[in-house]
Amino acid sequence: MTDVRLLVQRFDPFKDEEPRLVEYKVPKREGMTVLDAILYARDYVDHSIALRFSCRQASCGSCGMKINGRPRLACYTQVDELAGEKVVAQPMENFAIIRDLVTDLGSFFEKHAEVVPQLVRSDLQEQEHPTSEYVMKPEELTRVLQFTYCIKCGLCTSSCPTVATDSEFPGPQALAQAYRYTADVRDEGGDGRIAILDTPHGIWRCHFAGSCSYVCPKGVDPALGIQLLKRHVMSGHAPRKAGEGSPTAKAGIPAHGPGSGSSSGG
Amino acid sequence: MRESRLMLLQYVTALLAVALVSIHLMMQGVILPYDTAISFNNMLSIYRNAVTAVFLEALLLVVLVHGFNGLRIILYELRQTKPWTTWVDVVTVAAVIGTVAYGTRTVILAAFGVVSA
Amino acid sequence: MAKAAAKNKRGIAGWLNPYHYNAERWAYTFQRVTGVAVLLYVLGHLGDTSFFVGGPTGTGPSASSWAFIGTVFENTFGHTILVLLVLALVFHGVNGIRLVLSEFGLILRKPSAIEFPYKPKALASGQRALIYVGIATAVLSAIWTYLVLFEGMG
Amino acid sequence: MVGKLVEALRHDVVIVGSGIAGLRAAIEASRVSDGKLDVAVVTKLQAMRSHSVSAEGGTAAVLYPELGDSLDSHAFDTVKGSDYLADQDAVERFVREMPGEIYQLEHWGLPWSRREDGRIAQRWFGGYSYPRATFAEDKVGFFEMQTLYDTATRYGGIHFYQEWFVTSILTEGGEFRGVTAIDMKTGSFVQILGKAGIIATGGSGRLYSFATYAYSSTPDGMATALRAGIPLKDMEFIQFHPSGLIPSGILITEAVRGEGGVLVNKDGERFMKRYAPAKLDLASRDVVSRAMMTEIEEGRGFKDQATGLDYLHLDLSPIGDEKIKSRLSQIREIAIKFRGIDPAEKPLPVRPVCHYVMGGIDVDIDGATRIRGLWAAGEAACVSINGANRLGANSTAECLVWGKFTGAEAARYAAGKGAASTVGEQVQLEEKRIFDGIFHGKGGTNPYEIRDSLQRLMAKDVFVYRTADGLSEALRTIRELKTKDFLHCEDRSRVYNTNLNDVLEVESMLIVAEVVIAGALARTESRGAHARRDFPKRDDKNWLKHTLAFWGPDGLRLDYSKVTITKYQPTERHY
Repeated sequence: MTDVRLLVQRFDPFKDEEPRLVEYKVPKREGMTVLDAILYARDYVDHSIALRFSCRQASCGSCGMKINGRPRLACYTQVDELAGEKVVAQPMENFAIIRDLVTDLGSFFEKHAEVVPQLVRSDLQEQEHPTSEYVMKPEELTRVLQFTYCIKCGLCTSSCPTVATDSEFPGPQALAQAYRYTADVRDEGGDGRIAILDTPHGIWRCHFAGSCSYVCPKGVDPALGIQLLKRHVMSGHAPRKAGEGSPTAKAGIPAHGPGSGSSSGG
Repeated sequence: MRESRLMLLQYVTALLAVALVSIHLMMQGVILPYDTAISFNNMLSIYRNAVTAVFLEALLLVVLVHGFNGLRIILYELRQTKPWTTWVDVVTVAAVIGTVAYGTRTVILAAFGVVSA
Repeated sequence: MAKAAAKNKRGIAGWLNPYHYNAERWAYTFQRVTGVAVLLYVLGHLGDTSFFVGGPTGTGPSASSWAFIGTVFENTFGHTILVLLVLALVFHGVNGIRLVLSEFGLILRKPSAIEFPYKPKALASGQRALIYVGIATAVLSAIWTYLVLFEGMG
Repeated sequence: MVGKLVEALRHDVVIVGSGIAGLRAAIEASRVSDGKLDVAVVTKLQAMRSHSVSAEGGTAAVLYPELGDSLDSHAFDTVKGSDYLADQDAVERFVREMPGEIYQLEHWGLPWSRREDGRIAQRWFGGYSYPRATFAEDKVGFFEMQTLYDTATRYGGIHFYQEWFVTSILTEGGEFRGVTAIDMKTGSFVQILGKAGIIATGGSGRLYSFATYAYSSTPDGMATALRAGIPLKDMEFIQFHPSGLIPSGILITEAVRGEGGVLVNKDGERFMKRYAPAKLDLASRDVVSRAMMTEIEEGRGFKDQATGLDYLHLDLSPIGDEKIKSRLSQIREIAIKFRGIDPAEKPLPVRPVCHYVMGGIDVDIDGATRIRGLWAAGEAACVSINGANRLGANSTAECLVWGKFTGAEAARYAAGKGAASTVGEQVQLEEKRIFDGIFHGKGGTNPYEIRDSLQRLMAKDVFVYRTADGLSEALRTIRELKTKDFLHCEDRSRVYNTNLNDVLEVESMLIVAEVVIAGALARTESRGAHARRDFPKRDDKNWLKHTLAFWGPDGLRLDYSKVTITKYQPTERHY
């Protein structure tokens, strides 16, 4: 068995002046991911390596880091797919380092919350005390579906050149989610989001460099969503106003709809 | 002002600039030989023709508005303090007015001024 | 300084260094750099054209003042600047048209069901092709400019 | 200095855990109080990272009674799936509540997959007599988490303590007072006082290394409750899902079989026809996993060279490439990315994998524990609707329903209480335990190796089939592991010290593993997921009862409580 040369960037704000790369030798096994390699080093070589991880299947978004120069999920990067004989793991850029590979995503989550990432409806009584579902055709769902795949890992935001300097810019993650909810046929909150985004540090600070889409591990394609949202922002009008969101199944279509419960759908 | 108004301005001036600058470049070496194009007599005839003089003035306006608005965007992204933003706004407006005024002076003097040797 | 390391923002390097990223990111960097370069040229050009009316203190068209500017800029140095200007300007213009159309959502593929391995529609081949068109147009224009200025064509 | 007690934080409701149950509880507590209550969600992860995101296939609910489904059918399927160990009053309440929860999530934005007419689609799942698994592609848990988290950000009264590791529950006179926690970013040890509390810390599946669970699914919450004097219930019932992907155990959802995928052995035989002629691959999970282990033990399995694991094939080709892409997109992605197999072309290597713990913190039908003012919900709790074997698509459902119940109950309770008081002595003892005992602890044993040993022995002796010999041996080994000097921390940094968390987790794992093994050894019958080679039959006469495990100064003590039966009398199960 060959060894993997794993270089991990270490930094403890109370001890270190500058980050440094520390090399660990890790015995390689078939199908080894970068997360596997780091955890081996953590468990059996140096217990003090700090990193975030949880689901190890690219669903939770914990283990975003810079691997061999590019933002990636550690659990979703095979050691074998990296060019070169070294694996270099560093914290994601554009976020403050808490320690070692752990970065501070506080402002990232705040920015997500600021773009009103919820369905906004005028029928509040129905929304909070549902009688049935809002009607949504499979093709209407498909139009927003890829943007719902966001796992909030932060890779897109760490790759964004605007985020590199503009601390007030919402970043690709939040903007793509603004589009995801605005484009949803059930939503009526687009005007509110447009008011938030049509500002000096809002959506127009995106210049379509596309790195966000390039690094996204889940195919969200934030750059696409952001450009599509720009048209609505430019016109100043959301696709739907209050009261125009799709109706409930009870009000909209006959109670016994066509087709069996399992034969069709998304 | 909504940022989208300024961006609309940026996009409109961008498309106009592409058209006007293309014509401007054509005039310097495609339609006329380069040496002829930059000769004093040819330049004088351009400034003294109403259509071409207005063209130059439009080019001036479009390119400078687009350029300084673009610079404003870059400077906005550079720092985000309130005084900086205010400073950038003031400087952008002043720069557009100042440079357009200076360029316009050239056009007006060339069109209507007395020729010297 | 520990504090600076903890901060970890890329800063202007994020604008200027697209290494490890996609073609569109390189285009972004060039767009920004060429934009600033062209603006600087335009400012200089306002100055040199004003010598047609005698410069800042001039009062009307002046053949001698214009001839003086000719001696300053109509040489290898000045013409090299012009070739580079055309290169920057044409790329900025063609790539700019791509950006304007994209930002209005006009030349983008529509969202649809996606499948692994994911190919972002924002980075579809059409976008890349337009970037290459921009580069090609810029290079051809610059070659033409070179031929005009250095080989006396046109 | 690490461990310095900085302050006491005060909230009305303190929720530990931020998965589906925790978030649903937070929203409900805020909602029923009109946002007046101050709700804290304390989680050792960042919000949105909980293992709930990994739930794949569906959430069960009766949405189309007009097409033939019924609450009674859902209840019966659940009770039958539980091998009659479920409390039937809880099951009835559960199925009544579910349709509303599906619509509620839909109204909050969840992108449920749709029928052509725009209504919510459902599909088949194991053990059901109607296709009532509501789904959003094969990322159901992820979308539920996303919707709940995004909705929670709307409520100003919900405060998230992210990456705060809860170490103990504070009580006074049998009443909840709050929790102690380590703020991982600063290393401070803090008491978070609350009038009411909810434990929603999820399952304990990382007792096994071949598990569908996230690495973070360690039994901290369960061990903490045990230490606070609350018993754990039915912990010997651990669900082994039929299809964990070789090599690491990533879940291949039951929806694969719901959509038409089939299990085959080395001879290419669809062996389930011999074990469950009616339901075939869609029999309940305990039945399918036992069948798979029998096939493997009788030599009709494959062997993976790299890991040495035996496996069988899960063939997705009957589903067809198009349907795999549209309805099982994540499975396709996982198969290609983690195994290099396009499931439309080649079968996937799978084997039974630790997937769920039916047991948990003992609670009543409202989710209330034996400590006044403290509730528990989700996989951490045992109500019990899952009995000896949970049906697929009922776990996310349970998290939603008891998240909602406990959130509302806790809010009502907190609204009628005065300010919480501090419990100084307990806090000091806990601080001593963690910082003097572990952070400054000394020892020569690598805690991660203790974890590995534990996981190895659980996989060997506490897997699908169990015997008295294996379990006794396991119990002896666990008790030996507990005496090793692993309670120490090599990492001395105060900032983001995951080493300290890990040691605390390993300690919790040993305690809860002992509960699992002791319960399994005592239960001399086979029921649901608990299959004894030496007692292959269900024994309703002696064992139709819940196991309760108490933890005290003298160690572990087992007791039993009765099962609530309403309409469904225990009979033999056939699928």
